[in-house]
Amino acid sequence: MSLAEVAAAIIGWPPVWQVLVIGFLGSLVIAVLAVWFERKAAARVQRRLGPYWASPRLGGLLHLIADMVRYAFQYPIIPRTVDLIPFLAAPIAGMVIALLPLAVVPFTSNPAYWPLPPSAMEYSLLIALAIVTLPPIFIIAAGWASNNPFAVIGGVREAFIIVAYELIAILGFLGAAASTGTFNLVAIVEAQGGIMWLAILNPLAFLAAFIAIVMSTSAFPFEIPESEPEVVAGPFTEYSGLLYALNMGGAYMRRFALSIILALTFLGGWYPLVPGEGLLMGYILPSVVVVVKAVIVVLAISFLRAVYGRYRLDQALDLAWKILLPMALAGIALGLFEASIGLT
Amino acid sequence: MSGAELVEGPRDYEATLKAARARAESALREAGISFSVEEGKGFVDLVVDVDSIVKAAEALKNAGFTHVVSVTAVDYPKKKSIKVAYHVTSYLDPEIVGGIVGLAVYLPREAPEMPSLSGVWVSAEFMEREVYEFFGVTFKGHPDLRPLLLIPELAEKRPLRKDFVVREESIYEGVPERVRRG
Amino acid sequence: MSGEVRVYGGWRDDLGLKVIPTRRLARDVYEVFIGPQHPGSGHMRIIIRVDGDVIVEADPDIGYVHRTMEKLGEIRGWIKPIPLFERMAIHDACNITLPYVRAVEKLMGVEAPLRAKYLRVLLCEINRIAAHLYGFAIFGVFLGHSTMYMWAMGDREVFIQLAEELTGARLTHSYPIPGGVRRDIPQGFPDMARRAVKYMRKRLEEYRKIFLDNPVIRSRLEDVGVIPKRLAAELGIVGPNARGSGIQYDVRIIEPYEVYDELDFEVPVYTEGDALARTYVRVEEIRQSLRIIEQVVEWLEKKPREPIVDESIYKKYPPLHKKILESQGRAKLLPWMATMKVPAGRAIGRGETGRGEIIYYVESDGGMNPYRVRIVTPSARNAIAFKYALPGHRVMDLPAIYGSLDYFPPEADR
Amino acid sequence: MAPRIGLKSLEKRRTLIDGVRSNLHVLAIGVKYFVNPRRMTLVYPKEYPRLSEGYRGFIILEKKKCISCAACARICPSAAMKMIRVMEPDPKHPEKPRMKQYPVINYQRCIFCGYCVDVCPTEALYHVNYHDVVYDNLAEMFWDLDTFQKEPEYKTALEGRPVRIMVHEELGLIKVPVGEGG
Amino acid sequence: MEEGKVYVGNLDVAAKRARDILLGKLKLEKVVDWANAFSLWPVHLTTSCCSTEFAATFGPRFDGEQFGALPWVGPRQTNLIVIEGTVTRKMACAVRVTWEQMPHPKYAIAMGACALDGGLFYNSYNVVRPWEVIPIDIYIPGCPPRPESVARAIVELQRKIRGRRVASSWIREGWRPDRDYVAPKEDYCAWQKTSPLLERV
Repeated sequence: MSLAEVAAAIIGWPPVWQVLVIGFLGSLVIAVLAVWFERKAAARVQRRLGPYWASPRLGGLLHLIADMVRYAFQYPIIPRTVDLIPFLAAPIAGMVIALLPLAVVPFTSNPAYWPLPPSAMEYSLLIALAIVTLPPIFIIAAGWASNNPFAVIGGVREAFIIVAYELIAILGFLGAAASTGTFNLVAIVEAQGGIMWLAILNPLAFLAAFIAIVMSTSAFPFEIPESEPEVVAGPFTEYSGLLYALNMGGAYMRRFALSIILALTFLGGWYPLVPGEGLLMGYILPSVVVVVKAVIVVLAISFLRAVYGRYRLDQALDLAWKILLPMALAGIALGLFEASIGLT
Repeated sequence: MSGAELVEGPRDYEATLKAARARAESALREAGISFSVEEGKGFVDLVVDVDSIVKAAEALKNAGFTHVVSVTAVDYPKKKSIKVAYHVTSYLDPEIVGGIVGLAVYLPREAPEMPSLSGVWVSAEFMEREVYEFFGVTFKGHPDLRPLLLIPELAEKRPLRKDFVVREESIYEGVPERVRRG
Repeated sequence: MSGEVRVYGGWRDDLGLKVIPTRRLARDVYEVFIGPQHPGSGHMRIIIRVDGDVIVEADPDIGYVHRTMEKLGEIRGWIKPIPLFERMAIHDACNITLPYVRAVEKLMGVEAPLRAKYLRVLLCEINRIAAHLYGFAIFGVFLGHSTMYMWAMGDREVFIQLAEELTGARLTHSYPIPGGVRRDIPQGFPDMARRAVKYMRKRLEEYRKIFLDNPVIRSRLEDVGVIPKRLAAELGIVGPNARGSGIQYDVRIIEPYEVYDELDFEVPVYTEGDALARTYVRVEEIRQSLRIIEQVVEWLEKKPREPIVDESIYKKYPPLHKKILESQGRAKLLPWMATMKVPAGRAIGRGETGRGEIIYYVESDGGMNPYRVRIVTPSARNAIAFKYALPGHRVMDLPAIYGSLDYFPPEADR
Repeated sequence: MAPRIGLKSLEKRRTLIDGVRSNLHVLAIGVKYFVNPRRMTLVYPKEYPRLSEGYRGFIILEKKKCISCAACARICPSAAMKMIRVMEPDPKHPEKPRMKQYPVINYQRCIFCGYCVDVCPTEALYHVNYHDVVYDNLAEMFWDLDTFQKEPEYKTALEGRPVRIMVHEELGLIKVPVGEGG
Repeated sequence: MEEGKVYVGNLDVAAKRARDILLGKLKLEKVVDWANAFSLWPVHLTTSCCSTEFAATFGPRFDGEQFGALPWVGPRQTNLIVIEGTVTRKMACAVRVTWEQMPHPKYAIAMGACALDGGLFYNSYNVVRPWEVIPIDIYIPGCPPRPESVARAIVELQRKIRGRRVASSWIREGWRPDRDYVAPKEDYCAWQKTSPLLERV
């Protein structure tokens, strides 16, 4: 085997492929698109133009590239008061771990292209959810390492929010498991089989999971850790240049990773496409369908910025514990009920 | 102090002021405080002695003057005095609502000092701090007497006193050579 | 941090101030300096001490925009301070300068002609709407609602456009002068104003849907920053903040100036005293100002044009000036105004600006300059409310309370 | 026909159904504007607003009309208008140059209040109706007498087309393109 | 080692090398200048009342975001200061500190007469000239300037950055070649160190 073949085999190995290509490169593009859409959609609702002059034909898309280049070349300031190692490591680790769930989710029903062996695939939903809960730790670490009052308050807020949404996210996704009676993401997608999306069958669990994603990636109306009027940029107040861009990108990547899980569990995964044989039909096209569905979810979340304000921290927790938690539980109950009458 | 039926339509301010003045004067008289009156357009100042000002303030407060709208200080270098007037009015009493009555004292220009009235009227707190930094009047018993608006070095110069001079440029001054040559 | 912290929370129980009871603490109190370069502070600094997530003490540190208006007012003659004082709140320019002009008019013994009075009221109400919309915009951004910011800023442009057509400047109109105003309405202005009024009425409905009835915003505002009526009266807070607490006070009713006593409008008063009530007062005031604009514009359209300056000034006009006034509707100034003298005396002029009552104490010794001008702006009087409204609330309530008080530092600092 | 106080109170706390409904309202209005943005943006500098004739923009001197009375400099609130003395030929006695004073303006300070234009007894000063001119050095903002007589270079007019801003009943402000020279 | 900064290993040397490769060999100067010109994020620093017109510039009618300018919260992530009017003695410290907290390349626009020569407050005892505090790129006359003027200033600044290669040469040289570094003549923050304002009872 030549070196090129080895390299191709490594890249082509589904976990690596999914994390590096779909995850990193894809989410980089998607982060740019999502930020652009967020700014343009907000501009439309707000009766204005939004980014424009860098590339009038592309609707100002290049402004986002300009922002990235500018960040990359700006002088990175690292204050002397920070705790250096966590300060530098947190954004990088946060971003990498945000993409890890993609190493375990299947993008196709063709076993040849599963990232995990079929036996482990049985628990793929659980494994993905377990990894999903990790990145916020690094946001807290970033805030704490910054040694700035605003960053610390932002980090503490993130900690509060985790407690609220983690349970709901897991319970919400478990609603899907309850409906289908399996933790196998492939089986969950197959059970939806085209038209019977779990989002329709089990709207309670879907809503709970959706709002939990909104909360976990601190999108509006739950953008509480980075709430500008009190805590400036929250945990990222002291970050400048490329490190800040990493932090910003990390949130979008997490949103993207979670949206893929949501697309698989509730939005019918790769359906209406039925994966066939071969790389193209068996792997690439199904993953494109999943990614498109996830992008729609990401854009929908971005749109919320245009119409909502921020909840107060305690109100967000209130909402989570008093309304969303019962809703997620009801979603599980509904799922069990549906499973018992054989609807799915 | 019943509030609901308070103000209906437009009011005659002259009548309000008259009522407020009568109320204030009778309150001071009842408290046994001597005062003199200085007229102004739209308000009236009752000048009392600095020793009796706390008693006078309490009398006015009990008579229904709820808050201070302005602690107005004026520097009179010729008379060698600084006048400090607490212009007070009421929000809650329908008869005198909005009528401005001043409770004034004259203080010596050198080391002016008077008791703070922010214990009587909470609303005077920030305004007294202002008078302190701009005129150097020390309010005894003020809970938190620090400069409010100015940085300390400027506050030491007492900028609103008349001997702090700010000059206007004349109409020929400050033209650069390039422009003056025409 | 050592030493005992003074807790402002409970010590004004007699005023009916309801707060979350706070412990007296020697440690564990976190001091946060909010401002002056801070997205939630504007041009001021609020030093808060936080116990967990609850503010135990707030100390507004103002003065970052203190531009020595009172001192400069003493050396600039009588007419130059009009643009000077305007800079305290440039988006509420006519309301801010009119009381000074009226105080000077009281001392001089001149009075503006009726048409000028209507014109003043017209610009005042346009400014009031613009000021409230600006307040909404800032409030929106404080609550993270960027659409409210953009909408309010955009709709404010409509009224700025009106003011620009009327006066020739977007914000700093310097419109009233002692004895009159500087410009008459241009051709086609009444129709333009009516269209703007109709437009704004429709927009207010949409504001209600996206902002005021937005469940997120509502939950941020309800029962937040409650200032009970008794406390409001003690603190002497003014304007919509006082009226949101049930204080029935508006200078336009207490001391009707210009032609306000001839117009039909309502002064909205809410009794709840929380941030939501203060917001609703502003919405209602926009509605009432729209009504006033309609009435004033109708009057101006119906009545024939007449000089917009006092008789005493008009009769000194040379023919050229009279011609300009007739053809362009522009009242010229006269050279002696720069150095005019005003009879000795003291006067208080006051008016209701967008943010509340403004008071000018003007003292003249008969010279070319005012002897003393004391200005008490609405924001200066509202500043003290921070100290009492903030303690006992969560840190995230700070922008909600700040925004609902509609505090504008340049105005407060003078 | 008189102003009056109107006592009001807020609607009560909402139920869950109200919450759902108002959430739907919010989303609906967001989508409504997302689909049909009704933009009011001025694509500057491709379009620039043609301001009304009475707009108080940059101030220009017509030297012929000036009678050197200095009223403009005296009334300038920010002391931006200065007088300079220049020697120039006297039309009556061509052999003898005379001393005359003219205003110059300091745009570092000018606040565009228009007092100078309004006070000028011979209408020797006028406003141009544009304002968007910026500088990258301070010194050239103090205009000398020659510059003061020329309207400043209006770069925007070279790059874009003028639009007139109108108030519209449905859309707030609309842009109407102005024809050439219109 | 410069005060206030910590470097890992010889990050400084590594950064310089990266700079040389990217800007020198790869000729990325144009890209950097272009990126800087279309990504001017003004920091939130409201010094005075011109902020109302600054806000209007970023409102829907004039929409500063069409130039890629996005008002942002913290100084660390931004590269433009717009001095919105008068800078008082108390505020000068905040202006300077904010400027120093921003990573270079960074730019400044002075807005309004007060920010140029004091405007109406030219003889006030509490007003400083912003160009004594930080170096200014573009001056806008007016009181307040119209939003178009602010937009014009942004356009001119973009041209200046791209035309004179301000950003790339700043990054390469480590300082700004076409402008002297303004060190304030006096310490505007001195009052804070001794201020009784910070002394609590």
